[in-house]
Amino acid sequence: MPGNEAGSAVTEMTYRQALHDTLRAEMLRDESVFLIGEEIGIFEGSYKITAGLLEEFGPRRVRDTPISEEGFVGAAIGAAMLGLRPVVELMTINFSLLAIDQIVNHAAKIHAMFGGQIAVPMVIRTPGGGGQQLGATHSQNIEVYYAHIPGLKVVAPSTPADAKGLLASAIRDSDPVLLVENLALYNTKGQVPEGEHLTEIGRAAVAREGSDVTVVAYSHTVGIALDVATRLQAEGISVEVVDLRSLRPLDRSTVCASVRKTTRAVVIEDDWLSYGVGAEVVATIQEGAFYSLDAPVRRVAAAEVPLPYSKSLESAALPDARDLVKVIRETLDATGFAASGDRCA
Amino acid sequence: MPGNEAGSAVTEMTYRQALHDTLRAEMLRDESVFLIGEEIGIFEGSYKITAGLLEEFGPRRVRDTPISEEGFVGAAIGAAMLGLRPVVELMTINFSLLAIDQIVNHAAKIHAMFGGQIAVPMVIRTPGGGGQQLGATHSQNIEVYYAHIPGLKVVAPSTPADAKGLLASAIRDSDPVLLVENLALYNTKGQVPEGEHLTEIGRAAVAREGSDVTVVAYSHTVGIALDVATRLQAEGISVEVVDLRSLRPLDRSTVCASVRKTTRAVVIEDDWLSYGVGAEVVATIQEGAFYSLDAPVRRVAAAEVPLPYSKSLESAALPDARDLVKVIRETLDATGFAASGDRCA
Amino acid sequence: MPINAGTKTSRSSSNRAKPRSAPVRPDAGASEMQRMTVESPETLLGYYSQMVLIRSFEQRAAEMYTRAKIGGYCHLNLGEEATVVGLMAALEPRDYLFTTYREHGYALCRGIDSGRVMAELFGKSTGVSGGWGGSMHLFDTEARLLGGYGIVGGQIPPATGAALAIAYRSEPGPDAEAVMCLMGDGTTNIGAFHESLNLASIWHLPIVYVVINNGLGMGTTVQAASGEPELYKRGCSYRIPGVRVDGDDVVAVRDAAREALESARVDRQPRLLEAVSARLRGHSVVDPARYRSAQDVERAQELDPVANLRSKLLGEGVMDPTMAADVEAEAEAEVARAVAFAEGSPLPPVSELFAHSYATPVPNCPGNLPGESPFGSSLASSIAGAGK
Amino acid sequence: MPINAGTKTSRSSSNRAKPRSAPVRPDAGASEMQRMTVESPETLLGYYSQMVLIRSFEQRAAEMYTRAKIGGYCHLNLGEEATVVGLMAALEPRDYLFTTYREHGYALCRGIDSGRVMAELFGKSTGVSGGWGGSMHLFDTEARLLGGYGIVGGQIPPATGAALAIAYRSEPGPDAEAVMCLMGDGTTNIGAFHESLNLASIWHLPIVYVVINNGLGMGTTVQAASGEPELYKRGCSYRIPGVRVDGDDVVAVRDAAREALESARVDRQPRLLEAVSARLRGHSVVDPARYRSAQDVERAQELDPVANLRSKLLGEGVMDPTMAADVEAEAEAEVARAVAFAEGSPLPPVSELFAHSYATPVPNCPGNLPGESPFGSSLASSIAGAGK
Ligand SMILES: Cc1ncc(C[n+]2csc(CCOP(=O)(O)OP(=O)(O)O)c2C)c(N)n1
Ligand SMILES: Cc1ncc(C[n+]2csc(CCOP(=O)(O)OP(=O)(O)O)c2C)c(N)n1
Ligand SMILES: [Mg+2]
Ligand SMILES: [Mg+2]
Repeated sequence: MPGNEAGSAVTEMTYRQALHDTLRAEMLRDESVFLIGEEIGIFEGSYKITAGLLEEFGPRRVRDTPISEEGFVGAAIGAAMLGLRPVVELMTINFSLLAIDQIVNHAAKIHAMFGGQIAVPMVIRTPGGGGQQLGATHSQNIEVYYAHIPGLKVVAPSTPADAKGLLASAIRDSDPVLLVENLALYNTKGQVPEGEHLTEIGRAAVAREGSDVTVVAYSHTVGIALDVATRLQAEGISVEVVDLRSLRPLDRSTVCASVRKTTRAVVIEDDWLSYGVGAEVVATIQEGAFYSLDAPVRRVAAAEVPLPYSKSLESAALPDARDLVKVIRETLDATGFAASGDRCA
Repeated sequence: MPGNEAGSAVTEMTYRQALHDTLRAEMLRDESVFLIGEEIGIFEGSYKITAGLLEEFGPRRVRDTPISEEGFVGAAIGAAMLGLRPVVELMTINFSLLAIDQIVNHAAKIHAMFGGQIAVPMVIRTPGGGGQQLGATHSQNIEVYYAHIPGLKVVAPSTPADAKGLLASAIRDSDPVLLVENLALYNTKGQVPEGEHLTEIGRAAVAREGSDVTVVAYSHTVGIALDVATRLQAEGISVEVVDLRSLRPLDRSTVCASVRKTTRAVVIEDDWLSYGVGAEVVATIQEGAFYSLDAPVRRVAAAEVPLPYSKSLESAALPDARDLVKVIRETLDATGFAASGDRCA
Repeated sequence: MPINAGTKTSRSSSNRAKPRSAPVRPDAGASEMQRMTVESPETLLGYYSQMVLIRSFEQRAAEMYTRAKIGGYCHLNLGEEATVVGLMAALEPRDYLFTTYREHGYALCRGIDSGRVMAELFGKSTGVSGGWGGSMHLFDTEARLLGGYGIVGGQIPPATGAALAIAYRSEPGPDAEAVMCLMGDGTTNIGAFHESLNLASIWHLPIVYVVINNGLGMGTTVQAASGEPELYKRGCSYRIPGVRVDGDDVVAVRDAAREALESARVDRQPRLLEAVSARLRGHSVVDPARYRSAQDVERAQELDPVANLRSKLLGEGVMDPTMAADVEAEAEAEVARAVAFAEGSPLPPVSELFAHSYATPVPNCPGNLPGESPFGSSLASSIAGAGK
Repeated sequence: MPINAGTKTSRSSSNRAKPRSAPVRPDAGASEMQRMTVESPETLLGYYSQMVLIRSFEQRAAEMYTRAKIGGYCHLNLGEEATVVGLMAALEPRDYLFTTYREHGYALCRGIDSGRVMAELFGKSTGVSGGWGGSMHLFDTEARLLGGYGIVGGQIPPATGAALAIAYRSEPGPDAEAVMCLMGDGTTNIGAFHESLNLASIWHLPIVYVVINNGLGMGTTVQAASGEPELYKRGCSYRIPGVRVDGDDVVAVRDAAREALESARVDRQPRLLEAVSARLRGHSVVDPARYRSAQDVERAQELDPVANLRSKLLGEGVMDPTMAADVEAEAEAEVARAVAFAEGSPLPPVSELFAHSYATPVPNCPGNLPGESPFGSSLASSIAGAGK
C-alpha cells in the first residue's frame, strides 16, 4: 500500500485531519515553519485545515493576510530566502493566478537564476476541483501550469496517508513545492501511519495491481479509478491503477512499467483535456512503452468549456466513473493493428 | 503555400512589417479597433511593431499605459464588452503572468459564464522566445498556458503572411485571441499577399510536403523544421512539415492525416518538454494515428531548467536544427515492434 | 501641487503612522431627519419597499440554500439593503454596473425580474445567466448589469475598461454614461484596485468606485487588513477624491452616489465612495461567523437599516402599520412567485454544453464530453460550430 | 485618526484633482553646502570615488555591450550615481538589499569585486551569479545583495517577506537588521507595490522602499503614468510616511536613507523614500531615446551628479585637480582589470546545465538536453540528483 510503511501503527482519519495534524507536527518540530494565508487564523481556514492552530501557536506562526495573493506569496518567497519555511495556504488554486508571477518568475527561478546561491524552501498548499457548483472561475484544476515549470515541485496526494507524507516531505524540502489538495477529498478517510511518515517526492505509486489495463490518475481521480477497478473486477477485468502523486518530477518509469505489463492504458483527470496533465502522461507512455501498446492511450477529462454552475451541465462536463468505464471498455475492445482503426477524419 | 492565396499579388516584407501594416489597415478599416499597451506610442513599441501609429492615429487610438499589466489587460476586456476591439500589446509573454487572472478568469470566461449574453472581442499580441540571452524570466514560451483554456483562441504565426492573415482574423473575431509572436521572427522575411488577406483560425498548414516523417512545429520552430527538411532532402529523406498555426483550437485532423501518411513524427517546440505543447500533439497523434505509427513520436524541446543567461548554457538548453536532425534520424532508425525497444528503465 | 514643508533637504508626506480604529460613520443625526423630510413620501416608501424586497429575497435564498435548491456559494446583502437601494437609485439606466458575488439586491434594483434572479440561483435555464453563472455571476445586458464577479477585485479592471470605452466613444456631459464599480472593503488590498484607480485617474475616466465597507472580508476586519482603514482616503495615491457615507442611510447614499456620478459624467473625474454598513450574517450562507463577538453582532443588529427605516417612517407618519404590513406582504408574495418560477423552470439541457464555447465559430473545436475522444463526439458533432 | 470635515452627511478626503507637473526636487541650495562642509573630506572623497567607479564601470559596460561581449539587456546607472552611493552608504552590511535590473552600481557599492560583476555581464562562470543571471540578475549572499530582478515590481513582495523574516526572528532596535527595496518610478503603478506596502504597514516590517525617480520608465514620464506623480506621497494608502530627496545630492540621500532605515529598525515603521534624479542615457544600452526632447536631455546633463560633485569638491578645495585625475585613473584602472578578469574567465561548461535544478535532489528528474529523451540522457545520468 502506498504511504503505509510496513509495521508502523496506523490510525484512520480524514484527509483534512491528516493535513492539519502534519502542519501541527511540523510546526512543533521546527520553529522556522510558519503558516501564512487568507483566513487561516481567526476564520480557521476556508476548509478548516488550520483550525485551532492560531490558538495554539499565536499570530507569529499563523499569519492571516489581507486579500493580496501576489503580495503574501511573494512575501513567503522572501522569508524562505532568509531561511524560514513558510507554508502558504492559497484558498483555492484558482486564486493562484493572482500570484503566478511570484511562483513562476520568482520562486521557481531564484535558485538557478542566481547560480545556486540560495534556496527557496516554501510550500504552497491549495485545493483544486470542480463539482461543487462553484462556477467557471472557482472550479479549475490548473496544476498543469505549475507542473510545467522547472524549479518547482508539484505533488498531489490522493489519500490521507500521502497527504501526511507528502506535506511533511514538502515542508522539509528546500525547493518551492506546490501541494495540490482537492475539495472533494477533504472528508475522505484512510489509514495514516502514526509518527514520522515521509512520502518521497517524485515517485508514483501502484495503488492497485492489475493485468488488463492501466489507469493513470492523481488526486481526486484516483478514487474514481479504484472504484471502477473494483467494479470491473466483478466482470473479470483486471485494472491496475497508478497514482502519480508527483506531477513534477513525473515518475515516468513507474507509469511505463505498468503499461508495458498491461499493454493498454487510460488516463483520467478532472482538468480539461487539451494540454492537460493527461497529455504529458500519454506522450510519456507512447514514448516509453510504444512497442508494448495494444491500443491507443485514451484520456478521460473534463469537457472543454468554462464549467457551468447549473448542476445538469456541470455533471455532464466533469468526468466520472461511468465515463472511465466506457473508455476502458473501448480500450479493451480495440483490436488489431488496422490503419483503418485510426479515428482521424 | 500557407497564407498565400492563388492569384493575389504579393510583396516581400518582414514579419514585423506585416504586423505593423495589418494593425494600421485594421485601424483604418474599423474605428472601434484601438491599440493599448506599454511603450507602444511615444517609444514606438519595444520591438517597433507600432512605430508611427501614434503619430498617425493619435493617443485615443494608440494608448500608452503605465506598467500595470493586470490593469490594462483587464481594461481591454471591459472595453471589448462595450463593443470596442482592443488590440493589446504585452511587451513579452513573460509579463502576461501579471495579467493571467484577467485573461483566464475573465476574458476566457465572460462569454460562457454569463450564458452567452456578451462577447469579448479582443486580441492580445505578445512575443515569446529565448535565445537572446534575456535570462530565466524573460525568455519563456508559455503559450501552452493559454492554449489550455476553453474560451480563448491561441494562434502563433510562423510567416509574415500568416502574421498578417491571423492578426486580421483575430481582430475581426469576437472572442479573445492570443496572438503569439516571437522575438527571433520579427526580422524574417516572406511573401505577403496584398490587400485583404485572412487566415482562418483553427487550421494548421502543411508547410512542406514529404513522405518519410512528419515534423510538427509552430512559430519559430517552423523555420528550423523547414531548414532541416531541406538539408535532409539532400540525403534522400523526405520530411513533411506541419505548421500548427493555431494552438487552440488545435487542428488535430491535419496533424494526424500527415502522420498517417508518413507513419512517423517528431514534434519540435521552444518550450520545456514536460507538459508543453508537444505533449498534446503527441497525445493527439497517438490517439488519431495509432495504427499507422511505425515509431514512437519523439519531442525536441528545451532542457528543463530556468534558461541561463550565459551563451554557452543557453545554447545548450534550447533546441536547434542539430537536435531535430538527430531525433529524426533516431525516429527513422526505429524499427520493428519489439517490446525490448521500449526506452523505459 | 504644494509640497509639505520638510526638513532641510527632504520633504515628507503627512501620513504618519496613527492608530487604527473601527470605521467611524459620518454623523447623521439631525441632518438625516432634515433630508428625510424633503423627500416625497412616495420616494421614501419606494426605497423602503425595495429594501424589504431585498430582505425577503435574501432570507428566502438562505432558506432555499439550506434546502439544497441553491448550490455553490451564496452571499447575501443582509444588512446592506440601504446601500444597495441608495446606490441603485442614483445609477441611471444608461449607466453600467460591475459588481461582486454579493449582488442579488443590485440585480433586483436594476429592474431584473426577481423570478429570473432566483432561477439563476437555482441553476435554471430561465435564470438571468441561463443557469451558467449562479449566485455569484448575475448578468443582464439590457439592465446594463455587466456582471457579478467571484474573483476578488477581478471586476475592477474590466469596469475601468468599460469607462474607457465610454470616454472613447462619447463626450462628457450631464447626459453622458458612467460606470459604477462595486467592491468590498477587503478588496481594496488587492493589486487590481491600485492599477485600475491609477488608470482611471490618468485617463480621466467616467467611473465611480464604490467600496461597500461592511467591516469584514470573511473573518478579517478592515483594521487588520488595511494599512489605511479609512478606505475613502485610498484614492490619495491617484488624486481620486474620496467620500465616506453612512451606508445605512439610503438617501445619503443616493445623494453621495449621484454627486460622484455627476463628477464622473461631467468632469470625467473618477471618484471613490465608501459606504459603511454592517454584515448581518456570515460571509456566505454556510458561514456561522463564530469569529464575531456578540457585541459586534449586536451592534450590526442595532444598525439594521430595514428595521430602522421602518421605525423612522412609522414615527414620521410617512407610513402607517397597515402600509408597512402591505409592503412586507407584497415582498413576500413576490419572492414566493420568484421561487415558484425558479422551481418550475427547467434545468439547461446537456445539449447546451457547447453552445457558448465561442462567439465566433471556428473549425476544429467540436467539443468532447468526458468519455469521448477529442476527434469527435456525438453531442458535439450535432452542434459543432453553432456558436451563439 | 481625524476625519476631514465634510458635507452634511459625507466626509471627503482632501485629494482633489490637481494638475500634474514634472517632479520638483527639494531645494538644496545653502543647506547642501552646509552639509557638505560638516562631512569629512575623506568621506566626501570616498563617495566621489565610488561615483566615479560606477561611471567608469557603466561606460565600459556600454562599450562591451556594443562589442557583443555582453548580451541580453543591459541597463546602466548613468546619472544615478549619487543616489546609488548615498543609499549604499546608509545601508549597513547586516542589511539586505533587493533591487532591479539596473543594479551594477549597487553591487559595486556593496563591496562586490568589480571583476565578478563584469564577469557576470560577460556570462562567465566567475560572475557573481555564475553566469546564470547576467546584467539583470546580480546576486551575492555574503554582500546580502539578494538580487537584481527583471520583472518590474517582482522584487517588492520578496523584499517584504525578507523583512517579515527579520521581524519573525529578532527584536527591533538600533542594531537590528533591515531591508532596503529599490524600484523605479514606473514601478509604483504595479499591483505588487500596493499589496506589499500594505503588508509592511499592517505587519510593522523593518523595510525601506526606495523609489529611484529618474523621471522615466522607458519612454513614459512619471506625469503620464502616475495619478499621483509626487511619488513619495504614495505611502498614503498604507499610512507609510514618505520623503522626497534630491537624488543628485549624495549626502542628502545618505541621510534620508539612514533616517528611514533607523525608523524601520527601531520602530518597525516601514518608510517610503523617493530619490529624484535623471537618466543620462536611454532605458538600456540599445535605446537611442529619440523620444526625449533636447531640453530634457540637456537638463539631465546639467544635473549630472558626477560632474557636479567634481566641481563642488574642487571648488571647496576638498580635492585638487591631481587628486581628481587620480580618482579617475584609479577607476579606469579598476574597470580595466575587471574587463580583463571577465575576458579571461571561462564560460560555464555545458555539464553544469542541471547543476542548479533543485536544492533538494529528488528522483525522476534526470534532465534532458533538447535532442534527448526524457527517459534518460547521457549528460543528465552522469549528474542526476547531484543537486547543489
Ligand atoms: C482573488 C481572490 N482571493 C480570495 C477570494 C476568496 N474570497 C471571496 S470573498 C472574500 C472576502 C471579500 O471581502 P470584501 O471585499 O470585504 O467583500 P464582502 O465579502 O465583505 O462583501 C474572499 C477572501 C476570492 N474570491 N478571490
Ligand atoms: C512586469 C513587467 N512589465 C514590463 C516590463 C518591461 N520593462 C522593463 S523596465 C521598464 C520600465 C521601468 O521603469 P522604472 O520603474 O521607472 O525604472 P527605470 O528603468 O527607470 O530604472 C519596463 C516597462 C518588465 N520588465 N516587467
Ligand atoms: Mg467586506
Ligand atoms: Mg524610471
